[in-house]
Amino acid sequence: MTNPAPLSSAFRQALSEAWAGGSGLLLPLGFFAGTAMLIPFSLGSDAELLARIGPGILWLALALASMVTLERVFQADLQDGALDLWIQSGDSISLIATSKTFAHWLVSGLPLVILTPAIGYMLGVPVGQMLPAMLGYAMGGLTFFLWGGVAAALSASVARAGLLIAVIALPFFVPAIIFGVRVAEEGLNGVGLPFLGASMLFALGVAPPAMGAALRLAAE
Amino acid sequence: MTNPAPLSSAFRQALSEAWAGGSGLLLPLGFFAGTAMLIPFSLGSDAELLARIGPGILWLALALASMVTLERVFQADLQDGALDLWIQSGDSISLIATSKTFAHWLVSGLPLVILTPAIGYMLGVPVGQMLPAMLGYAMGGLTFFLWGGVAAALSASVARAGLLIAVIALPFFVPAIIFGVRVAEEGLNGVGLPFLGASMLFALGVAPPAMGAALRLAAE
Amino acid sequence: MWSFLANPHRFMGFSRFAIPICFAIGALLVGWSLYNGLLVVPPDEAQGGDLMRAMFTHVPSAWLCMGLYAGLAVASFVWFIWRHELADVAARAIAPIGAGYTALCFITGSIWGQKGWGQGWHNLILGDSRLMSVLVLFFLFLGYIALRAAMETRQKAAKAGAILAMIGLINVPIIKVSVDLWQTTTIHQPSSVLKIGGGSDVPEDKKQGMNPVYLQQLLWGFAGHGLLASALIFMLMRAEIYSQRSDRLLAARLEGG
Amino acid sequence: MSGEVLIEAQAVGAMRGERLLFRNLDLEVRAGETVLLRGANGSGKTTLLRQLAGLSEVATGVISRSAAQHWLGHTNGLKAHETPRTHLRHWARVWGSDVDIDGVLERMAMTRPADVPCRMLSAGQKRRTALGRLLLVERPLWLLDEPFNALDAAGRDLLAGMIEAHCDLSGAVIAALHGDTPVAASREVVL
Amino acid sequence: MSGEVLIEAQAVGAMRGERLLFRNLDLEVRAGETVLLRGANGSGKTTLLRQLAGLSEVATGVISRSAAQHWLGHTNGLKAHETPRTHLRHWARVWGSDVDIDGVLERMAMTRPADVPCRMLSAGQKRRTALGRLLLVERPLWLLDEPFNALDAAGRDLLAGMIEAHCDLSGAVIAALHGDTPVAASREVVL
Ligand code: HEM
Ligand SMILES: Nc1ncnc2c1ncn2[C@@H]1O[C@H](COP(=O)(O)OP(=O)(O)OP(=O)(O)O)[C@@H](O)[C@H]1O
Ligand SMILES: Nc1ncnc2c1ncn2[C@@H]1O[C@H](COP(=O)(O)OP(=O)(O)OP(=O)(O)O)[C@@H](O)[C@H]1O
Ligand SMILES: [Mg+2]
Ligand SMILES: [Mg+2]
Repeated sequence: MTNPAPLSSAFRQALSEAWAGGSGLLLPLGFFAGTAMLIPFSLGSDAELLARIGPGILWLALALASMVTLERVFQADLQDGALDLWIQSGDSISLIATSKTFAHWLVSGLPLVILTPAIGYMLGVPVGQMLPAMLGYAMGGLTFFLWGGVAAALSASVARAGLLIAVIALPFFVPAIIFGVRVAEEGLNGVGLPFLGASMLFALGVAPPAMGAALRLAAE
Repeated sequence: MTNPAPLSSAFRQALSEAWAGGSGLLLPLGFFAGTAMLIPFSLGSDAELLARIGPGILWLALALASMVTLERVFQADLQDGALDLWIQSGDSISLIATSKTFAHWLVSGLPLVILTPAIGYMLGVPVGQMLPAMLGYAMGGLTFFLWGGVAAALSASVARAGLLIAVIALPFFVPAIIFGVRVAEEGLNGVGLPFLGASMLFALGVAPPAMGAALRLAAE
Repeated sequence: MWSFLANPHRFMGFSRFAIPICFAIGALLVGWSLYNGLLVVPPDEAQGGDLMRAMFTHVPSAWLCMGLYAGLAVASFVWFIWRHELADVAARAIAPIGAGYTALCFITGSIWGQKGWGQGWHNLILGDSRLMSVLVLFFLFLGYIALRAAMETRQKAAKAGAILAMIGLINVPIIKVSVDLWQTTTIHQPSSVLKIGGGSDVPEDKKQGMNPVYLQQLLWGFAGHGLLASALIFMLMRAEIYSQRSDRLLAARLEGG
Repeated sequence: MSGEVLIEAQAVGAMRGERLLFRNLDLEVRAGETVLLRGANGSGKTTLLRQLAGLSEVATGVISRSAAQHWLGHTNGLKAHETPRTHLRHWARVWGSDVDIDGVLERMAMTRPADVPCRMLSAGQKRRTALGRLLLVERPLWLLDEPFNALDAAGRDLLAGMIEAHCDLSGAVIAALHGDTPVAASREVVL
Repeated sequence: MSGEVLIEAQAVGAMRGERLLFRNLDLEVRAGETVLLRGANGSGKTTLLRQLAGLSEVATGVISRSAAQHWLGHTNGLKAHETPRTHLRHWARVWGSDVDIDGVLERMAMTRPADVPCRMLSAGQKRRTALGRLLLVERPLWLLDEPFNALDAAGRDLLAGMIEAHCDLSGAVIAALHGDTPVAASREVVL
């Protein structure tokens, strides 16, 4: 599919959709901030402990955000008939789905990266770890959203798919989480980064066709 | 509203709805177990550490489950027109909404209580803390679902409500989490339990009318 | 053979005889290996004394659950490409059995661990790479079953399940790599049956092959469990085919009336 | 024939956004009447019906309801996982009716797909299921928004019959409609 | 007049669940034709249309498409947050058309609510917006599922005119319809 117009406008539509889903960026920001706020409450305020595990917990929050966001994306397309139009328009549905996923990652996943310095400071994470952590959240988040997109597409025709998506996607999240945590710990020149990049590229390669096939199935 | 038939059948409908979302209890069980599985990956495998904070993290999983589940409950009612029928039928919409929320808590929240012994054992939580923890998860979970219900009702008319719900509900979750964690730590005869009970009762008192009002608003 | 079995009628004919045979031989072999494993062979104190006898269920089930997931993916692939209905029936049947053996591997391993790793071993489970990868495998099975259960029609369940199983299989190696990287130190046995695996950090003494007395029973047990599993799978497949037929009959009657 | 008043609207008006849809609208419906709401797309029929049903508030004026109502909007109110049978049984329970569900299904010619999840039903079958709710309990006033949509010829006759029968039994119907209709209107209100 | 073949279905059949909807259905549509699909509720019109559009697979038989298609189903394909203008602009961009959006909105008589979010539009206005897509790019074959639903009198005439004009320009239309229709059908297929 050479023509980029469909991709760009699918991207734009998804972006405005994510925006219309509330007050734009504020929502994800608030969500991650809220989760970070909950951490001390649920774990007690042992500073050294927080600094150690806070980032790890944010990984769980990120994984969660990816699933909460994507649940409705494809289901809505199916219910309001937009999916039919996409399939009918003859463009590669995989690419369309990917660019939508990408848009939702931008709105709902990336904010964590923006927040990382603040949250990290709050949790007392060493400054040296901030940059790697941000990079990790960025790449790991994209991976989450891709796999979460596959899970969401697979269960697009299921009535209330929230938990189903989670159960399907969780095993796929494991590598990203492990490598991501490592990147945050051992910095940019450890083995974590290349591995994280590899698993992200892998997701970029495998998830789109899977999403495409799943969506065609859902439209049946 | 004296006649219990509407409540019971709203309850039953919601129950079958939650059930139809997938293979019944298998999903929530799998979800909580899966989140527990991710914990060591994101926090490292320091046994003593896991034993200490594992239960705290499950609170996050519980909060998440309540949000993921409730996002679509009322939104679906609005879109497919069932909400109109409920309002029209003249029964107290607050009570209807409450019994729906209760049903979804039964299916998606309570399983954590069932799983607590197994997960706790894996994480090496002292056996003495199991019973208090279970009680905490049960009461705290109900509180989560009630506040989550309010948030879901408020955002029923918003397109993509997942994160919005999180932002609205998280502040209300905090007290439940604080006291819940304390209950798990200091057992049944600490101060945690009465406080947790109090916040649950507060939710039971305030959430229903709030849900009712929000839903009438959404139907406009 | 598979091309031969691809036809449901032939499969029904074949399985009618295969099931009892597989069952009988499998039960015999498992019983034999258990009898030897539990009563005859001397306990290996280094391996946790009598508890190590769990090995004779543990190792075969461990191998099986991996093999079964591969089988699930292959069946899905066959259905996805050639639309052999029977392949889907097989995939549907393999999933629960595979999940069961994954659980069995975990349970027996835990029993074994009781002594092998001393008290508080359960703390170690979440710290051991091999164990966690088994756990992840279990969730792959779980997701597959849940997804199929949620789909309304057989066709959709088959297609969705196939997609999930295939991408799941290509993810298994990555998951394994990640989990191994996550915990390079495993208190778990290296793959000592065949002298490969275990990683370079495994001390030499652990690397030498397993005592043939055990190895023999292990292999018997493995063969036996393999046969048992296939018998169970065939039974589930038969049940599925029957239910499909009855559905068609019912539908036909509805068309009439 | 002029039965007692079932619903009465006085000087009702509706705003949408900044826009005034209608105002000073008086409507009085008595038992036995069939009132049709006419008007171009977007003229406010649905809005008025929702106000009469008490689903949305009036901008001006008052509405006094003196009889129970059945509501059927553009949406059918079906849940994706419900089958027609479970749907009707559910609302029969809610409304405390002990009517024979199978009878209703048969009357709506829905016995065949009675156990197919609504998600898979055809548009007309969904509509028929929703219309079946009208037969669960006896309520004097029916508020119907384009009830003939998606119905085939048989379905239209069926519904027309239901409406006439209902009005003969001193019920009343207020329906928003486009185009020509198989029901004899005792009055038409044009928005 | 018999233009070239735009779509051809041979021995097509459809299964739903375990039940057979139709089989051995042959259909050949040439440029200039207006084919109406008739049949009771649940007889399989939507299913056939979706098969012709390539949205769902055929159980048996083959379909050979030799022309671009416009699809309009029971659902309008509008997003809750889109306005008619943004919706049409979006699809114009996707389909690489540089048609004047305002012109299309005017033709569909949607200039007034052109900037109201679709969630708030009336049923007929939603339908009109969806029909506006047909005017964005020129595609020989139109597949329409009950296109006249929710349209008022003016809207019906408008759509009928669009269909006739399209067929005169050697296009073709396959539409599923109930009841009597304002379009002259060159052929009717009963399911
Ligand atoms: C929950 C606990 C356990 C799990 C999930 C588990 C998992 C596994 C897996 C997946 C294999 C197959 C490895 C391969 O084929 O290379 C295996 C083999 C084996 N396990 Fe475990 N294991 C557990 C506990 C234990 C314990 C406690 C011991 C002994 C102290 C043990 C001893 C062995 C041995 C000797 C093998 C055969 C090694 C080989 O493959 O040659 N396992 N286990
Ligand atoms: N927020 C808003 N801003 C501007 N106009 C609005 C807004 N909300 C609704 N409207 C207008 O209010 C009207 C709603 O009318 P309504 O749905 O009652 O029409 P209707 O008579 O039912 O039409 P149809 O015959 O198509 O069903 C529409 O014209 C819509 O554009
Ligand atoms: N899983 C299923 N099991 C049984 N029947 C099914 C299943 N899925 C769909 N159906 C039936 O298939 C048919 C679908 O028909 P379709 O939607 O094409 O009807 P239609 O001709 O468009 O009807 P309408 O005029 O109401 O739109 C319906 O009768 C429906 O009950
Ligand atoms: Mg209307
Ligand atoms: Mg149809």
